[in-house]
Amino acid sequence: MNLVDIVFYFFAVIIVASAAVVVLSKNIMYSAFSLLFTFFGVAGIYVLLNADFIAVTQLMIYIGGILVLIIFGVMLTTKITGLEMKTGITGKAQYAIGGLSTLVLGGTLIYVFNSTSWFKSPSVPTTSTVEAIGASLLTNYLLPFEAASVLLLLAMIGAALIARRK
Amino acid sequence: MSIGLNHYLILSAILFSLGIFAVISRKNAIMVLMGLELVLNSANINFIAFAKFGGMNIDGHIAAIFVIILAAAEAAIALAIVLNIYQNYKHVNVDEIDKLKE
Amino acid sequence: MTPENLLNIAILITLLPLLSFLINIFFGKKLGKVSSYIGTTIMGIDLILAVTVFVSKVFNTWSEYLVQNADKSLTYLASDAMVQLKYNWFSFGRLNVQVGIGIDNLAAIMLVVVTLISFLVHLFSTEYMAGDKRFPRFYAYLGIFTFSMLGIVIANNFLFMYSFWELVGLSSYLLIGFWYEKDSASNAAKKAFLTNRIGDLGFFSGIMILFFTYGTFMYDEIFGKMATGLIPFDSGTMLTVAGILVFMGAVGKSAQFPLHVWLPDAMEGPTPVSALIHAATMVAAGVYLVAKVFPMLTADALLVVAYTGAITAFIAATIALTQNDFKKVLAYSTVSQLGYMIMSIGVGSYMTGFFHLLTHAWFKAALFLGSGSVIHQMHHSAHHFHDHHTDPQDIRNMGGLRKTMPWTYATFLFATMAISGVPLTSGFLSKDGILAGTMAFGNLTGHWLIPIIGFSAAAMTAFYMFRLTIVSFHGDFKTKIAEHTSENKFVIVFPLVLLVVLSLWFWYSPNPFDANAGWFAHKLAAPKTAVPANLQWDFLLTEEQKTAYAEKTSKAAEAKANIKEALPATAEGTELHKEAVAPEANQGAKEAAATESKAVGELGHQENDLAKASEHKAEEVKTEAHTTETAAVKEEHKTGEAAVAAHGATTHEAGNAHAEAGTHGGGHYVNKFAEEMHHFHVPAMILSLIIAGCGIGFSFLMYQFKLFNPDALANSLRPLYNLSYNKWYFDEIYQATIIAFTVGFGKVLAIFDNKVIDGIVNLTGWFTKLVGHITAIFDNVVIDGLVNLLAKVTSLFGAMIRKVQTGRVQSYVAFVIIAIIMLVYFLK
Amino acid sequence: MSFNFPILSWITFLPIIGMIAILLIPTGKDENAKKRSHLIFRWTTVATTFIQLILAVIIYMNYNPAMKGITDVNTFQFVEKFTWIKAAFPMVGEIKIEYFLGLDGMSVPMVLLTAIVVFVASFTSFGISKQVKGYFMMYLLLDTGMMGVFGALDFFLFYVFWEVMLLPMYFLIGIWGGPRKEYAAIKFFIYTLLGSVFMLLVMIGLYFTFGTFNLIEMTNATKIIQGSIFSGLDTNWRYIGFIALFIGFAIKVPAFPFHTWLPDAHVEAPTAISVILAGVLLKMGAYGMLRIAFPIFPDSVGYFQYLIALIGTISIVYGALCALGQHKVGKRDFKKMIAYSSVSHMGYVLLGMASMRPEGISGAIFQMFNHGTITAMLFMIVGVIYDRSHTRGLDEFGGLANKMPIYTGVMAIAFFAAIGLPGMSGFISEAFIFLGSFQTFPVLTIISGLGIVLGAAYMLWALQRVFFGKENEKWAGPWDPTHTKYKTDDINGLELTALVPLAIIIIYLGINPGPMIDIMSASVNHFVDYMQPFVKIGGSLLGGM
Repeated sequence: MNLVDIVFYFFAVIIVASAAVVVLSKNIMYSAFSLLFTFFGVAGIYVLLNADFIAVTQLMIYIGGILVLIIFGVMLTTKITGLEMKTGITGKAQYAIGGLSTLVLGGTLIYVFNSTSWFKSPSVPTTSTVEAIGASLLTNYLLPFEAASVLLLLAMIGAALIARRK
Repeated sequence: MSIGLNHYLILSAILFSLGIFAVISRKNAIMVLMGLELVLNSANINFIAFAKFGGMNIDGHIAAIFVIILAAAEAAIALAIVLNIYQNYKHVNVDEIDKLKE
Repeated sequence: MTPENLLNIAILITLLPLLSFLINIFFGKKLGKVSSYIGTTIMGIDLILAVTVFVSKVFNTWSEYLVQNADKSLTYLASDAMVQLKYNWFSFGRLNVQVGIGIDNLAAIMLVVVTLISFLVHLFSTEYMAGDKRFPRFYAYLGIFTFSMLGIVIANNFLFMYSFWELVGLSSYLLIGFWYEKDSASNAAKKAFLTNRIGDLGFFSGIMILFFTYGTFMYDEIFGKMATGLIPFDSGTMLTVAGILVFMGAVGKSAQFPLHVWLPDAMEGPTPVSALIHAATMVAAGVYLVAKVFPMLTADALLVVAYTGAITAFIAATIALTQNDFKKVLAYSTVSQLGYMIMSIGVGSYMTGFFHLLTHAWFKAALFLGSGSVIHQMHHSAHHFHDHHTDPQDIRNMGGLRKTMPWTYATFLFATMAISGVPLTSGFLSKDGILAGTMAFGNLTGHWLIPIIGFSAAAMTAFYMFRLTIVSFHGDFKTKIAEHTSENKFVIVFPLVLLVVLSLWFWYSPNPFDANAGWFAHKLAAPKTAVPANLQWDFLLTEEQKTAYAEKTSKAAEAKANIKEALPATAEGTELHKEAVAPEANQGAKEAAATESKAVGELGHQENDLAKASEHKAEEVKTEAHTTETAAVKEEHKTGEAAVAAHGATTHEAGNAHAEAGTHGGGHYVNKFAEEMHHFHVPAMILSLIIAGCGIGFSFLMYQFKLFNPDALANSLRPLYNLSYNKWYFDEIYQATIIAFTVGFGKVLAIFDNKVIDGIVNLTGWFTKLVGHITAIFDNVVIDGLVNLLAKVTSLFGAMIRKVQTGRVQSYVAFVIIAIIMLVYFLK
Repeated sequence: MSFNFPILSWITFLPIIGMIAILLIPTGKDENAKKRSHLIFRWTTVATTFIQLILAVIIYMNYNPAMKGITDVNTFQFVEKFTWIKAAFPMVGEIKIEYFLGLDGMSVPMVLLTAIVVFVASFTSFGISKQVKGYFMMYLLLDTGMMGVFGALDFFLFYVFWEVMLLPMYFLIGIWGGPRKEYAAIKFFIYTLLGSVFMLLVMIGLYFTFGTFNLIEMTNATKIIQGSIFSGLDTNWRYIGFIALFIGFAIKVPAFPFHTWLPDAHVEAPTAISVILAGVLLKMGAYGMLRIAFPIFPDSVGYFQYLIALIGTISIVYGALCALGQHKVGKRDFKKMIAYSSVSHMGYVLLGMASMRPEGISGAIFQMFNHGTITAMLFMIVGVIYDRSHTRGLDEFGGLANKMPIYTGVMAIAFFAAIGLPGMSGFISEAFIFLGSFQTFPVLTIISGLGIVLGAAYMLWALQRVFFGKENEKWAGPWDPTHTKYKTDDINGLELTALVPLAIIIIYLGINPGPMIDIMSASVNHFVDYMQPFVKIGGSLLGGM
């Protein structure tokens, strides 16, 4: 086992464990906080995969933005005190069916991933990706990039509009 | 066996399944949202993994960036909707919101 | 004067009245009475310019001249016959449309006629039209009329001629309908325009034929090409048709039978207008046109022209006998005199026809202005008595005006004498010439009917004109209105006097009995005919033309005969040479065959043999035929010479005749007609004097001395009297036939269009709608039924499946997951 | 072409810009604001059409008359060409539609005419008070369609513009028309649509024959794909194709017997639309024949030449007689009479085109231009009294010459121009149509000459009935006793603004037709040369009939 393997397993465990907490915890606040660790772990995985820019983006947007948003949402829709913090499940039957099907799904996915012989290219030398991303965003992907900008703008306006109290 | 593509894929598969489970089983709309975030993250792991091992190179990164952008937009809108639901129903329980039935 | 100057002045003359029109139409309201001064002044200037042009053109000789500008769009041409300019108006790429103006002696004289009469009418109207509410408008219309009339005069091409022809029609329309509040006036205007249009349709068709054939509108170019033998459709008949079609324009404008009906109605216009347009100038345009196109009229066309003129002269004269309206009598007299002119040109007496146009213009204008003078006074007088029932134009209400209006009476009487052909007047000169011409024509062709009609019309003219004068001016006042009249002002009397002075003989010829002695006859010799000689009256051809034609025909005959001769000769040659040539041919054929035989089989060989031989032979025969032909040509040449000799004999005879004529009149005759006319000069003069005397005498006996009672005479000839009084029922007949038919047909077609054609469309629409309805029913019951059935079945299933639909998002997600898993495993 | 500015696109789509501008300007709520906004709509339209007119004049000034066009793609001017639609379809293969605009001597007069008529008619539209915004938007859209038709050199593009023109016309008649507007609008629409269906079918057939929609390439026989539907010469399919196209265009002309939509449409349409209908739309039919039907099927033209001339002759005489008949039958409608006179006058165009002589075809194009200006004037003139009296009955007037002297003067110009009086442009065109057609069809031409006489008859009849004679007591007082709308009885300044320019054009071109004839002569000569091997020109008197 080399260092890379160790780091990988470290992050993998963090991700799986914290994600399990997110999913299974009854207290919504716990879920929200453990989501932080999941995101953090994923960012670590990105670093491991030489995706420095994405990793930083992950930290900034997910942890700095989305998570904060979610926590705000939790705060605004849940009474902090008392049992209300706990969130119920949708019913035993659904819980069972959901669990079962999710397990089967996960199994299937793993099976598929393993049985597929992926095309593998020789790994490219690791350089900083920022420059390459920047260049392709403004050349090949200019239109999607602009569209995404507009999308964000619209999302912003839309969110403000929807959330507005009538 | 050193860490290769499959490891990452399996990791993402687990994360995906957990996310889907959250979406299906939890009552609270915000929990559903969190599940979705997990699903998106798992997808991103795949993109980046393929970027490194599958020859997607920078295109994979770009895809991941767009996913993140989408996620951000989605989160904003979804939370706004949740707030709206909360204003109307005084709760955010997804299973009780079944207007779609009619 | 250079040709450029002459033409520029001519253009100026034409455009000045247009200026008058523009000033008066746009500023008329502000100008008021001043507009008449402007108009009259402009016409005065115009008159002076016209006289300048006249003098310099007619009394100078013009040498050949040709100048072109840089891009060749403008050409000045001059010869003694015509000074003209040609201008490329526009072009269709290859085809230049040329227009231009030209001044020949005809035009120069017409310029003076038009401007002078127009000037006098302008002057006359300052008094006559005073007080009319559209006074400036009247002057504007006079301006545009004069402009377009001058345009006709100076045109040297058919396109301009036709254009101004129509514009004249327009201004005539405007002037006849000047008092458009009166239905009769606007009807008359419309009638005039439409009747003219019918004539113009013919005119334009003629122009189309000419343009098609010659590719130009220019008179000189058309006549020039025609003289070289190029005729429409290579058919003499078509040339005649073209001539007659062009003449149709004149029939309309000069009010010839059968389109004469508009002119009497046109008297609804103000009287000065009648004098200007419907007596002296516009109606003379037809005559002018016929004179201009005289070179292209064939013998047949001329005959049509002559008979049209004669019939018109006769019919109009008979109608004039019984009319009671002062202006109507003059109108029919105009029609009759126009018929005279047309007839004169038709018989080939070109100069006299135009001469009569000129003289008639003066004395007829005098008559009309005189009638205007009378009517003006009668109107005033009727106004004075507040009498609106008595017709101031009816001669039966006049009488005795001699006493109250001495100047008018004197001038009117003199003009009447002129029109009746009393010696010492210009009318005598021209009328005598026409009658001599018709007699010459009768003698040369056997068409004696024409001179007979001519003389009878002359008699009638003398009669009815004196009837008019006697009834209205002599005797006692028949009404108090007539009694109250008085002489008019100077501006009205002056034109009368001037016109009458112009109707004296000495202006035209020093000898009061022979027009040929004057300048006029010399300056207006008939132009050479351009028509191929075989299509023209023999007696209108000059000697050179005859000779040229004889040569041409003999050449043609020669060629024809040559071919005829050559044909049997060829046949003979073939026979003769068959044997002689055969061996050689065989020889050649053998050689040819030898080379061929390598490729071709034995059978083919034989055939080839034959073919080659015959080919060879044919060639031989051809050569032989050629020599025969040359022989034949030589032979024929001799015959041709004989023909020429024979022709020479005739020429000689003609020469003798000439010599004879020369001893007679001291002149040299261009053709036989001129000679014949000279023969008939004295008999015609004597006859016409007798006849005019009879007419005048009869008139005096009947109306002055009342030896016969006109009413009794009318009663005894009631049917004839009615025919004449009702104008031969032309209007009624036209109304009942052509107009009724056209309008009826239009009506029927309009209904047809509305009901049938539109009906078909609507029926189609209705049918489509019906099919639509049926389809709709089918659709409703069958197709929709099926669909509904399907829907029912579906909804049944739907009800069953509905239970699965919980409305919860999460269950749906679960279903999706399950479905995906199932897909993965089943599709594997 | 040294002219780099895409002027043709501008002139075509400028009205769309105006239309969008009008769309964005809100209609006011209260009365005053409404009035103000109506004023803005009107003047926006006037401004748009005026700029268009200026562009048309620039085109006219910069047009090089020496270049021939017609079948030679290199001598078209102001060309704009790029691929517009390019798509591969199963079975059909790749379809390429070009955005291809260009002008030659045939289209320049039409573009100029359209600009003039639309500009002038926009003044006439001031009287519209119902849904003003919609009206002017439709009006400008119609404008684009018409301009496009005259500029298009790609059949598909031509067809698109043709249809673009159709729809606004339907609404303009159907919404702002007279009492029977729905009937007239539907009739117009269905008739024209029928024509376009024919055109569409032939267009598709031609595409399979030539593999292109390019109209200029379609005149090149070497481009025909062997074995395709319209291949060969003088085949039945070619005849059928030509007839279908001909009918499609003849409906628009309109030629007998496809003319019955015209009287209804004219009678019901508002004045400005009548003006455009007569002034421009009718020309599109004849223009389509010259641009499309004739050059693409020259052999069929040769085969049907006599028939085309015969239809022309029948239209001339029939239209004139029907116009004359209007004086005696039922409701004598002024507009209906002019509508029938249009049938007659457009018959001259057909006759001139069938002659295949430079004089005849130049005359025909010139006649199209002149009919556009003259008939526009006539309809405006009817509009003037209709606005005042709300009737168009010929019998209901009389003596107007005293009441409205200036009006009568203007009207007399229009009437005499319509009669074909020399000095007015109509004379030149009619005369040269006759001179041309006489060379090919002498007998038909002389029969057609009756049209001149009949034309004068019905026009003078109308003139007399409306303007001369005694004044009708019904209109004894002033038109508008309160003097709010009409200050004087005579024609007002706005109406004169619309009429006088047309009168000036008519008279100017009557005296100096050179500027217009020169523009087209190179093209027309080339056209005649191109058609010459296929058709009959000139001939004996009776052989050609």
